[in-house]
Amino acid sequence: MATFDSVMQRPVGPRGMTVSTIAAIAIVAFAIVFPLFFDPLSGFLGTSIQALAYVVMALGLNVVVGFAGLLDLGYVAFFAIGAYTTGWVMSGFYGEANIHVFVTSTVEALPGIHMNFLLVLVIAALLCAVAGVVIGLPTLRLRGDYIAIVTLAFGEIIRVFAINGPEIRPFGENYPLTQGKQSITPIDQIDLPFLEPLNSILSLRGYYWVILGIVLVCLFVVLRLRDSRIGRAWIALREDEVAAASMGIPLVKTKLLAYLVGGAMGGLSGAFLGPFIQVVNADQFAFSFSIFILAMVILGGLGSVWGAVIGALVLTFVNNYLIPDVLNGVPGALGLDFQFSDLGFGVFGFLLVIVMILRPQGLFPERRRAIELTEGLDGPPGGPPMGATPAPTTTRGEA
Amino acid sequence: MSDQPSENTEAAGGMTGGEGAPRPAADATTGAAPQGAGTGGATAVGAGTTEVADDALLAALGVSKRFGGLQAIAEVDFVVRPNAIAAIIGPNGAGKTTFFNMLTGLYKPSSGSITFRGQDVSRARPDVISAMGMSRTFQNIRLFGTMTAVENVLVGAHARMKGGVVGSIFRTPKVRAEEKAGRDRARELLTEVGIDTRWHDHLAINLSYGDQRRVEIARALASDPSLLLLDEPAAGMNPSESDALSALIRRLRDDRGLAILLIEHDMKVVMNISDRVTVFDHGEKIAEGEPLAVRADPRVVEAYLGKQG
Amino acid sequence: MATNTPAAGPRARRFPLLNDQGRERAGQWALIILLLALPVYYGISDLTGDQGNLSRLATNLFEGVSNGTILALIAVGYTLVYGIIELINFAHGDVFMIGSFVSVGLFGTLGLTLATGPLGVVVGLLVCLIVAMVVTGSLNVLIERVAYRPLRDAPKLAPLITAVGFSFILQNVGLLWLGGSPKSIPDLIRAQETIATVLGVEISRADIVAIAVAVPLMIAITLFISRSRMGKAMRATAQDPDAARLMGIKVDSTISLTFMLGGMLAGAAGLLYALYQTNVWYFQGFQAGLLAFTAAVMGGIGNLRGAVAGGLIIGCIQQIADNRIGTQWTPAIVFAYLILIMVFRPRGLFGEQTREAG
Amino acid sequence: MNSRMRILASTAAVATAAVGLAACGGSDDEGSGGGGGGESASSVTVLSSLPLQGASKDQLAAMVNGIKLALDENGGKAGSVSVKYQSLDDSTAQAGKWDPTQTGANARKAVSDKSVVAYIGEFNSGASQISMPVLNQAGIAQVSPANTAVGLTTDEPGAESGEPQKYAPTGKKTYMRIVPRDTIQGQALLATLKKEGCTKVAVANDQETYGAGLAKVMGLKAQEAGITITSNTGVQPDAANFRAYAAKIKGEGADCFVFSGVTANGAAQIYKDVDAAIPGVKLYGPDGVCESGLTNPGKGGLPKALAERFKCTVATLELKSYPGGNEFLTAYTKAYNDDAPDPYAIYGYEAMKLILDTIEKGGPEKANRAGVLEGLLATKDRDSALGKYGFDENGDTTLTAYGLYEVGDDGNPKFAEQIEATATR
Repeated sequence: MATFDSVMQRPVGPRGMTVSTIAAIAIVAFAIVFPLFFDPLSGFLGTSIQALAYVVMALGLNVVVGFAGLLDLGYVAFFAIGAYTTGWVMSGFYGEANIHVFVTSTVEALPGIHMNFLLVLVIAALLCAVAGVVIGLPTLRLRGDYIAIVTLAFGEIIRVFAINGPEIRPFGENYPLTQGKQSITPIDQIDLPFLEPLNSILSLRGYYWVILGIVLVCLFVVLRLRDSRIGRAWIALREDEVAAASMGIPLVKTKLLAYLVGGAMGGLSGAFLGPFIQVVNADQFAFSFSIFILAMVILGGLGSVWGAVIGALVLTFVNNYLIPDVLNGVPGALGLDFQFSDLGFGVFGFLLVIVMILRPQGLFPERRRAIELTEGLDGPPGGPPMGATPAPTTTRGEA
Repeated sequence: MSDQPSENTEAAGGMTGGEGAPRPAADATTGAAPQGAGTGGATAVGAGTTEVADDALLAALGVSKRFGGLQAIAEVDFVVRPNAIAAIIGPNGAGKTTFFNMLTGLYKPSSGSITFRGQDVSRARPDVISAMGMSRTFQNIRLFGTMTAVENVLVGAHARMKGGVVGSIFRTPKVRAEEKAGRDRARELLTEVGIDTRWHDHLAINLSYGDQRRVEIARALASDPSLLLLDEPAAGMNPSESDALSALIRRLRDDRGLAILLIEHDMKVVMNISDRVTVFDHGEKIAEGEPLAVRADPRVVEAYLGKQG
Repeated sequence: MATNTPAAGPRARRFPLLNDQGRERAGQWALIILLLALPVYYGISDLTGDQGNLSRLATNLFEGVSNGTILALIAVGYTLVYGIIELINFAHGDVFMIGSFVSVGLFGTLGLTLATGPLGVVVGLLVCLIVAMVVTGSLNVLIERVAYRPLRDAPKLAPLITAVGFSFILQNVGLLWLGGSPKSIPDLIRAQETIATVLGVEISRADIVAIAVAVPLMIAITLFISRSRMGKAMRATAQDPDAARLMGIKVDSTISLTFMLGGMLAGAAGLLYALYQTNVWYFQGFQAGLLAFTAAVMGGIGNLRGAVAGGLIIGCIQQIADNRIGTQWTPAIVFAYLILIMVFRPRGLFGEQTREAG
Repeated sequence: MNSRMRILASTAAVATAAVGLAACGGSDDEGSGGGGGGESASSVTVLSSLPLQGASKDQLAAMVNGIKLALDENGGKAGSVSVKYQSLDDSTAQAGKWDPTQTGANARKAVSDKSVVAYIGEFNSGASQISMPVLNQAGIAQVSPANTAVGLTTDEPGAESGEPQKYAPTGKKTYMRIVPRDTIQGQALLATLKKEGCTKVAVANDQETYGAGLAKVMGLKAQEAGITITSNTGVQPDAANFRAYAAKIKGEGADCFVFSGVTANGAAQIYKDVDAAIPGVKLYGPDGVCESGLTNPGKGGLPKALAERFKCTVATLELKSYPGGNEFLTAYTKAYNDDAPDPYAIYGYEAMKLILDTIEKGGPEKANRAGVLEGLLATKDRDSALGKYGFDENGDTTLTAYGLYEVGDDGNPKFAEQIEATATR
């Protein structure tokens, strides 16, 4: 993947382009036909769908943390808002209302607000983009570690609101904000014209292709943005806020843009997970979820798009498959009185520590860092790079 | 030297009353004594008052900065004219860099005002000031480490480019053309400041110290400034490198018609290229004038040169 | 760093008519007004409402103070560490949790039960206190060695991320240790028994114990830092690590010492929490940690007095919110305070400009 | 740059082709898998999905033991059909309780495994809300050994709008429960409160489907029962303490307190704080807290002094008092060397026993999803370890007897007396 990434990036000869094109097509084509190899309800397919949904979140968080260098510990807020969007407008939660927008006849008959999934995606993305900006605003003048705390606090506030939602009824007695720790369920099935035959609770393939489509769109957006003027501004901001501002980069606008893009992707993923998990419940939006996604981004390599993708895939399978199904019995077999799944937390914490200390650039470093590493070996002559002067990355200032 | 290059008219002319305004272009036209200009642009030596010159590119009037109880800058008046090379010198901790940071918007002055191209920029954001045409380098090189030299320069051109989110995602022909033009120009600028083509696509932090300083200059130039602020550009350079730097600075002024303001400890560079030298000590301006005059000023000798030995 | 890193200038634009000092004072007063808003509001509503006196508010505030002393002990740990290496030690709250767990484990080992006599309880708890402090102090030092020291020259986010990582590791330890839900523990000090009523305020034994342990500890740490040689080394390192090194101060050991002190206070807080709440939970560290961090920021992070004052204030806000608005909203209210302070006065009540901001 | 446009174009082409391909392939599969149809087998599987981690794990371990005991007694067979049993976990260690994603995955696993004919679960009503529609569409019989939330089967007061139809998208019933619903438990609790002389009762709930639902039912029926409920408060289960809440209900003059929720949600602390604020207050709870995790101080539960004033209701009676119960107790003691099984062990046992008996009765021809479902729904007047019961048209058990439990000397719940309660609408 790393080579794929760098090929995408660097000017290469025509032959290189062909190779990369073929590789890309092969990967995408494989991803598309992948579910046909499994039972339509197989647990592995279910895990894959979750993994892809997390890929979208990791891509979004990577924009905020990896590109723009704004450590967001409250990313779960976007999952919450995206998922609640589906709870509001894709279920019978507001049973008093009868609004149906572009839905099939079966859903048409149900009470509540029911909108077409594509529309819901757009609404969720917009809501989360706005939320991203709102969460971003107070952090604009803060330094990195303070940003982390403020975003965390925001995430927790959103959770508190989700839990206490039944108390909040701004639009009348029958319209509580959330169902709190009770579930809003069931959420409408995803309802897309060309997937209609698959769009049953008894097959996961429809879900798979929908989330794959979302992944591809997000991937495309992120790659394009990274290599644009906007992406350079984000990275400049991450490297040195003071220098970036002095070079004419408007900090407020650029930071908010990162929050906006990152938030919208979180919202897309949340809006997908609502119908997939079939339930929206305040207990789903705990702080540990933010760390779970952050661990994916960091494992893959902060700022590395392909790293985020692989980090999300790997960690989801570790969490949903490796730990409960493969390693779970290991402590028991060794005569220890616990199950491996009891270590879920610790494994992620340990990953964060180990990756940061031993391989801070992650498993699949950002292309720029990869160059840095290779050049470090046979770097250009002409004096030591920077000498004793600390690298600019360490002198992130407050501006 | 007195030829006005065409770039200058674009960059600075409009704001300073046009070609008609007298320019202190020649080496000797700026000095300690009120003179020549005829527009009231008199500048007094020392901490006296300065009337803001109509033709000044940059003018600071009574600028002070306090950090808590510490008076970092006290009531400084300061003027840079178009197409001039001005230098600020002073012992360590004299407040030179703080002053730079105020000019470029990183600090807001506690009191006083700063005018750039006729507009009050005392409270403007750094990016706004940069977009207006004031660009800078940093004392402790602040290149973007994980970017190549070309990309660093492209960041400098941020405000001159327009590609937005939608355009960037769909890579419209317009955005593509802009990106291509930007890259070409970045390479030109790098070549102009003396970076060999083969280093253009290397990460900035892997370049030699002198090259890094030059990339910083190229990055600053990318925003098409009318005023270039250089913070100790010669620091860490050997004599031949600093000679080349002096030549570069002079060339930028002559060919591009830039005004240049530099902080520098290397007296050779300062004396060599400056039209005008201002001396800071303990946050105050203690002297100002032609290099030779300043050098001879007893207060300066006492405060600065004396200490330097 | 000191001279070249520009301060948060743009904040200045908010009050264009004021000079620096005016803005400074305006910010401080705005924060004080913000903090007084809750008690004053409920005070007035008590006086004019059915209550007719302030004893309910006084009870809230007193319990807030006693509860706040525990938060203050944790907050001091945050502030010391931030002061010296400018890191939000995210794992600190979980070190505190481990302190609770160690104490509770010792109850069993020492045979402390409800049947134990008063002398036995006092001696036993003293042993618990000392052991918990030693364990958490060493744990904190260990964490610094393993997770922060290797990253001292890395970008700032790196140690913060390892701190989050360690927080999770410790939480997992707690999860394996005592399970996933709050565990009730023997109420050794009969925490909620009222021993005196002053001006309508019922003073419980838990309040007395919390104050009796926390206050001497805080006085001790203040004296240590202001008077002792090592304390001076800590302050010097906090001011300027490079200069301190040049002056012959062993910066690494000074940092270790700081972590140890912070950890020990967290351990003491852990025992107090267990006695006060009579339950322990692996997640308590995360919750209390965030509150304590808010307290440290409120007081001005890096400032010892500020952390103590912040702890007491947050304790009061928490009590008032619990009693008047509803426990379920308390976290949101505290975090809203945190965000407001961060936005309008990141330096807190007593904060000096930190190294970076200067 | 051009290369990327090409990638895109080709991607789109491949995507379209593959989707078309898949659409065909997919619908083929559906035909054979979906309905779970008519074919029968000599070997079938029964799954259980229960929260095996967290505060109630002892309770759930006992339940799984009960399930296994029933299967072992039958020698792993139901008549000539061999039955496999697999225990799934719907909880995660991090949450310490059931997890929606895990629950959904368990239900899908049941659907995708063609040999699965019955599903024992869930333990939590909130979890069943997720698995019910999935299993319903696959026509798999679901027997819950513990759900009590009203809305899962009926639209009686206490149910939310759209319940219970929304859990059965096919319109056919596939869900049954062998515990009486909260309408009955709520009235059993109210009857207890009345009998014990409570006048003003404060109710706290843990805000979850089960706890909030039961509290709601109690509120609706209180007046009828002659009880004044001073307040019904949803509390924050993860609060460090509940002293503010306790002070509040003290102000209301409550003399009895009911926590409607499960142990994992801060039950012990709330009882302790209420007791401290109102000395001598009587404490009650439903089956969600009627387990040793709450009552045994050694497991982090209530201190002994408090436990003495605590009583809870469970839909089981003194096991020794009737034949099926006695047999179960003997067998359980023999198998697990535990003569005081958690009250829930018997529900696991009976759920499995019921399924096995039904399969046996239907014979190999009916050892499929449709056959087992049909047989289970037809259960009438069954003599069981729980007593004699059947399912009504909603899938609810006809049992209405509740047992009142107090805390025994060993710290475990101990049967005290039987409460008669009937569901009045």
